[in-house]
Amino acid sequence: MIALLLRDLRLATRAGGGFGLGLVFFLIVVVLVPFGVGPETAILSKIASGILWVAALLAALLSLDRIFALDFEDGALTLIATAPIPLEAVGLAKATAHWLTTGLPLTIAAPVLGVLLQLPANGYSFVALTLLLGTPALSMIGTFGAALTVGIRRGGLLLSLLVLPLYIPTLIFGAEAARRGTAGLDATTPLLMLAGITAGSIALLPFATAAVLRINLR
Amino acid sequence: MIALLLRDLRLATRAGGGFGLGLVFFLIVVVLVPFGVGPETAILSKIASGILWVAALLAALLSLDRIFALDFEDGALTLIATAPIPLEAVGLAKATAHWLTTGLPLTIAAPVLGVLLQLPANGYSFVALTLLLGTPALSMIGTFGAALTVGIRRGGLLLSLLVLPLYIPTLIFGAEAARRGTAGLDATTPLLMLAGITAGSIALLPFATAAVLRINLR
Amino acid sequence: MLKVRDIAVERSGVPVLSGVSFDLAAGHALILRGPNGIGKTTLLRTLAGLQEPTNGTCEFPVDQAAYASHADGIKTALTVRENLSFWADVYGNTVPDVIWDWFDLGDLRDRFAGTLSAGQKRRVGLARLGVISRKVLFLDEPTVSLDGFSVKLFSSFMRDHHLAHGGVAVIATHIDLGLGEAQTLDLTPFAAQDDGPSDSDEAFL
Amino acid sequence: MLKVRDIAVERSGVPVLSGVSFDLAAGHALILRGPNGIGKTTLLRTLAGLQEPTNGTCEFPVDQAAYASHADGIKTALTVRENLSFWADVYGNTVPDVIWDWFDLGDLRDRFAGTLSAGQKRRVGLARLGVISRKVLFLDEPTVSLDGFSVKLFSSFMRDHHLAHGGVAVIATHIDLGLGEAQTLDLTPFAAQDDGPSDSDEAFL
Amino acid sequence: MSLWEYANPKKFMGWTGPVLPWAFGAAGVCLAVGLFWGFFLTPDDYRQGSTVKIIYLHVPSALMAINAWMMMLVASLIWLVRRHHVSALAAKAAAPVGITMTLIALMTGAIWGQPMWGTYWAWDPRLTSFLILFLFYLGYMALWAAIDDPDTAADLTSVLCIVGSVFALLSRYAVNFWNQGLHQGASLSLDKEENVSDVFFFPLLVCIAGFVLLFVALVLLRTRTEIRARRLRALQLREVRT
Ligand code: HEM
Ligand SMILES: Nc1ncnc2c1ncn2[C@@H]1O[C@H](COP(=O)(O)OP(=O)(O)OP(=O)(O)O)[C@@H](O)[C@H]1O
Ligand SMILES: Nc1ncnc2c1ncn2[C@@H]1O[C@H](COP(=O)(O)OP(=O)(O)OP(=O)(O)O)[C@@H](O)[C@H]1O
Ligand SMILES: [Mg+2]
Ligand SMILES: [Mg+2]
Repeated sequence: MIALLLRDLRLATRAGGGFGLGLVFFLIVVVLVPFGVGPETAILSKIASGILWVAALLAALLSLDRIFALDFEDGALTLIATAPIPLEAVGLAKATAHWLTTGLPLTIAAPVLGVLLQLPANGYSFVALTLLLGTPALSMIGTFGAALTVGIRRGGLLLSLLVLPLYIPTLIFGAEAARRGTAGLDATTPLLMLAGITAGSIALLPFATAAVLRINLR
Repeated sequence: MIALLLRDLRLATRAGGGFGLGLVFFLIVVVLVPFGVGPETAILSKIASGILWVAALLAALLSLDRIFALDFEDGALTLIATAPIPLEAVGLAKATAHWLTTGLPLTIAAPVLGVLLQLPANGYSFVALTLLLGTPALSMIGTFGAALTVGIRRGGLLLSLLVLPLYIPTLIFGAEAARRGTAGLDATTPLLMLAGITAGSIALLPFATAAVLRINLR
Repeated sequence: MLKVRDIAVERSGVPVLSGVSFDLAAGHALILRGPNGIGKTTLLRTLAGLQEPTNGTCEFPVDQAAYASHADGIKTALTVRENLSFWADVYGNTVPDVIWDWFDLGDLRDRFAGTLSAGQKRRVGLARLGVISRKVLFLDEPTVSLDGFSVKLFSSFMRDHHLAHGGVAVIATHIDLGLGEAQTLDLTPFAAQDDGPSDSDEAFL
Repeated sequence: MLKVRDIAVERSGVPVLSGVSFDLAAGHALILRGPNGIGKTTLLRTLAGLQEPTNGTCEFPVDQAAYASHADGIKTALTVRENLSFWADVYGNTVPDVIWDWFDLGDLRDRFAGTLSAGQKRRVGLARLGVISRKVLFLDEPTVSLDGFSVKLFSSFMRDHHLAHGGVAVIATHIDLGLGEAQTLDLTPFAAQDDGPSDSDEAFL
Repeated sequence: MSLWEYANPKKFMGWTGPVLPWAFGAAGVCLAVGLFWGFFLTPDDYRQGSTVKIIYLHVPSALMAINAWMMMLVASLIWLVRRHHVSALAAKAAAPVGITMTLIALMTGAIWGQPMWGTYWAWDPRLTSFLILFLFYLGYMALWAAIDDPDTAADLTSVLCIVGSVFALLSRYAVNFWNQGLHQGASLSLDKEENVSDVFFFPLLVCIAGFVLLFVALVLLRTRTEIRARRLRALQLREVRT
């Protein structure tokens, strides 16, 4: 499992590997929104934390199809499936690699990009905290979705369609906690829920992922 | 060229072909934003037209990597390049197919989804008009970007990175026209600029696309 | 070491082969032959455990088995060495130094796999078999794109390093591998009956 | 019909072959041979116009040429017939009915190409050559994955329908195609000198 | 003979054939009676005027939208555990019916919302969770459509349905937490205190019965169609091989 994780990280950092591109996409969405919405500070600062969450979610989403599709296309996934690693561990390793290359960088970048969106001063820590708690769930759910669509060539958009409703609870609690925190309100409940979703996903979804992979490789 | 266009349209409507998925992604971005930003009508209706434009742009963007990558991977692109169709026509055919399967459906769907974002009543026609004028440019620019990144395996995110800055003028004029129209102001100038960008892209970018394809297939 | 009894396989719900049986003692290889589309790939996938047989049984030490498909599963962005060490890690081995000689990869060791020619890539794919050192191998057209010299490299690897150490192998191929002593099984007579619907379609007929 | 003079080719800036010359009269085929990685694919890509030669010239009626690569370019989501008609349209032809017999594709006509076996897919890839009916063919390992019978189908297509009508072909392959009368060119002696830097690197030396 | 026997495709075709017209007939009668009663024989509401009558479409379709998903969940579980083909096909057949119900509920709600709340749409929790349900249906159907092999599709969609149900529940809770709504609370309950007045209540019950019957009839019909399609596929595959 460690071997797989290390390989995926190494591949991600190689040319064309996609490391940092999620981050760049995040940046670009955040940059685009003011162009679309207009530059008024009052509006921007109200929607800042929400837009950051939505952008992070989209960036995570876009890198999902790399999780399995590349290995599927060049036949590596079949070989990995017949190798002595349980498929559950494969799912977990893939999700971890995805989080390390996407979720973590996003979390670190979000407060910085908050400046562009006029995020109020006490929002920074909350945005970072909620993303730190929430992005692992995004990676794990996304890995499940990627496993679901792995047989389908360029299932990228189908993948988005399947995964987005699954992302909604995470988004709601994450964004709500960030918003409440930014506004100086109590954010304990949504934070707890967010942590709960992450823990639950990591505990259960590897099994669903493995089941679905097994079916798809049949 | 017609043969290629028809084939692409047929492929798009086949299982896993991705027709309608751009649309679905558009729908989902529009749905997500309120979850992130919060449900208040006052804020939503202010940002509605801008968010619709950003969402349409992202949906168009996401389907770009299908334009050439599939044909590249299974070798069809090399064969097409050595076939008796000028590569300029290939670029144009691909862009047209992309617009018909993505831009046009988005334009039709945008007013409907405006309801979800509490778009003010007189905004509907402007959002639709600007998208109708602007999406062909998005498809053509995107085709150029797809041609640029065609050699790179899963260049999806790199593609986004390259294309997004190219999209910004279209977005600015499109969203500005839509916003002015919605607010009841005069929108002639941005509309003219938008039409100009579209016309210019269609006139010039097929040549750039062909040049870049030729280099990438080398 | 490998005992296959009356096995039947299907692909996407279409029965492909039925009634295939064979035994393979340690140190022996079986060459699968048959025209395109007869079901060699499907049979190998079934033996490798990627799909269930619709009938019959196969017995072999599962934790000693490995599969190599048409596609090599080589990561183009990794070097040849990195590709092989990954597989070594997964199977809990290390990359033996002799492997570079066995498959004539010495010069290519630090090249990115993406810059190899078709046959060089294939050699890397085969070197994986030497790295994981499993006893039961299922190989699908291992010598595609190889030149005559490389085919010989592969056969001597099979003979001297795999079979000689008590391994077994089931190999689908269209060419002559020069593994003189290997048994050959032509799958043509085992093509499934045309009217035998698959388990899951049966219910609808 | 095809005249190649002293051509030199490189791959990603590394010189691969140099000094290759040959002539091919109408109705003749040339078989390219040589070990893996010698540069057969690179040479064919150059002839097909996908990359520029670094030296030398080749002359042939460009509008009569076609290239078939390692990969088939078959769309898995289209049926066999749709795949072939697409290529017919592109080249301004129609799909001749005889094609189904030539490549034994009659039964597979309406199957989705994604559900074919490796060899069946390859046959579809080769049928494309019959559909586009070009006189100058550059073929890269056309018989990979084909069984003996299909190889024969291919050779008789080449002999009786392509070469017999005045076509020429340059074919890279590792196996014997049974095109008895074809010339053979072994590329081994043309391997480029190691110390010859490429045109564009030269400027920095 | 166990109950499962009825789920054999041939048996299923056998007994559903005769049942189907009755199911449609009963649905038709209930709907005709319920809607006529509701639309023409009940008084206008003192606050909402005649717009209140949308309730006869809105509430039954909303109920069925949720129940259809429940049915799909059960059918998916049965497929995964017992591998009964009819069960998988019934789940597949129910999805388009369910999504239509969802759409009817959303659209009638939207039409109702205009006079009541002055807007077609508000991010009310009830409305929002229906929108999410709609997305789940859409994804489920898209996955079915994207996969050629029917058994693989059945397996994958079943897993999606189960995982999706968990997340749908979570969303329901999340949405409630996120926004306090404008929407009516549950007004149909055994606890009489909360109920709408009887004049509206009884025709509503008849309409609900009509929608339930209509749902059953449509799902049976569509399952039969799916079984025939599968049969056709099986025959074609056999053809291909000969
Ligand atoms: C798009 C908008 C709407 C959606 C998606 C929607 C959804 C629902 C749902 C799911 C139910 C079933 C509740 C249950 O029994 O569990 C329901 C019931 C009901 N809705 Fe709506 N609704 C919408 C708009 C409206 C509007 C605008 C009104 C009028 C003010 C309204 C009034 C009612 C009433 C009176 C019930 C019956 C309450 C009950 O029996 O629980 N709805 N709606
Ligand atoms: N993905 C698929 N879906 C449906 N049918 C398939 C699929 N792949 C192969 N088949 C069919 O199953 C049968 C067996 O195919 P298989 O790939 O096992 O043949 P093979 O013996 O390996 O042939 P080859 O020598 O060409 O590789 C063929 O008739 C083929 O058309
Ligand atoms: N994409 C690439 N980038 C860099 N070098 C490459 C690339 N592809 C091939 N090469 C190198 O160029 C040389 C010639 O490769 P080429 O593919 O032409 O060989 P080939 O004769 O076709 O071999 P094979 O029989 O294995 O297909 C080889 O040394 C190979 O390693
Ligand atoms: Mg095969
Ligand atoms: Mg080659």
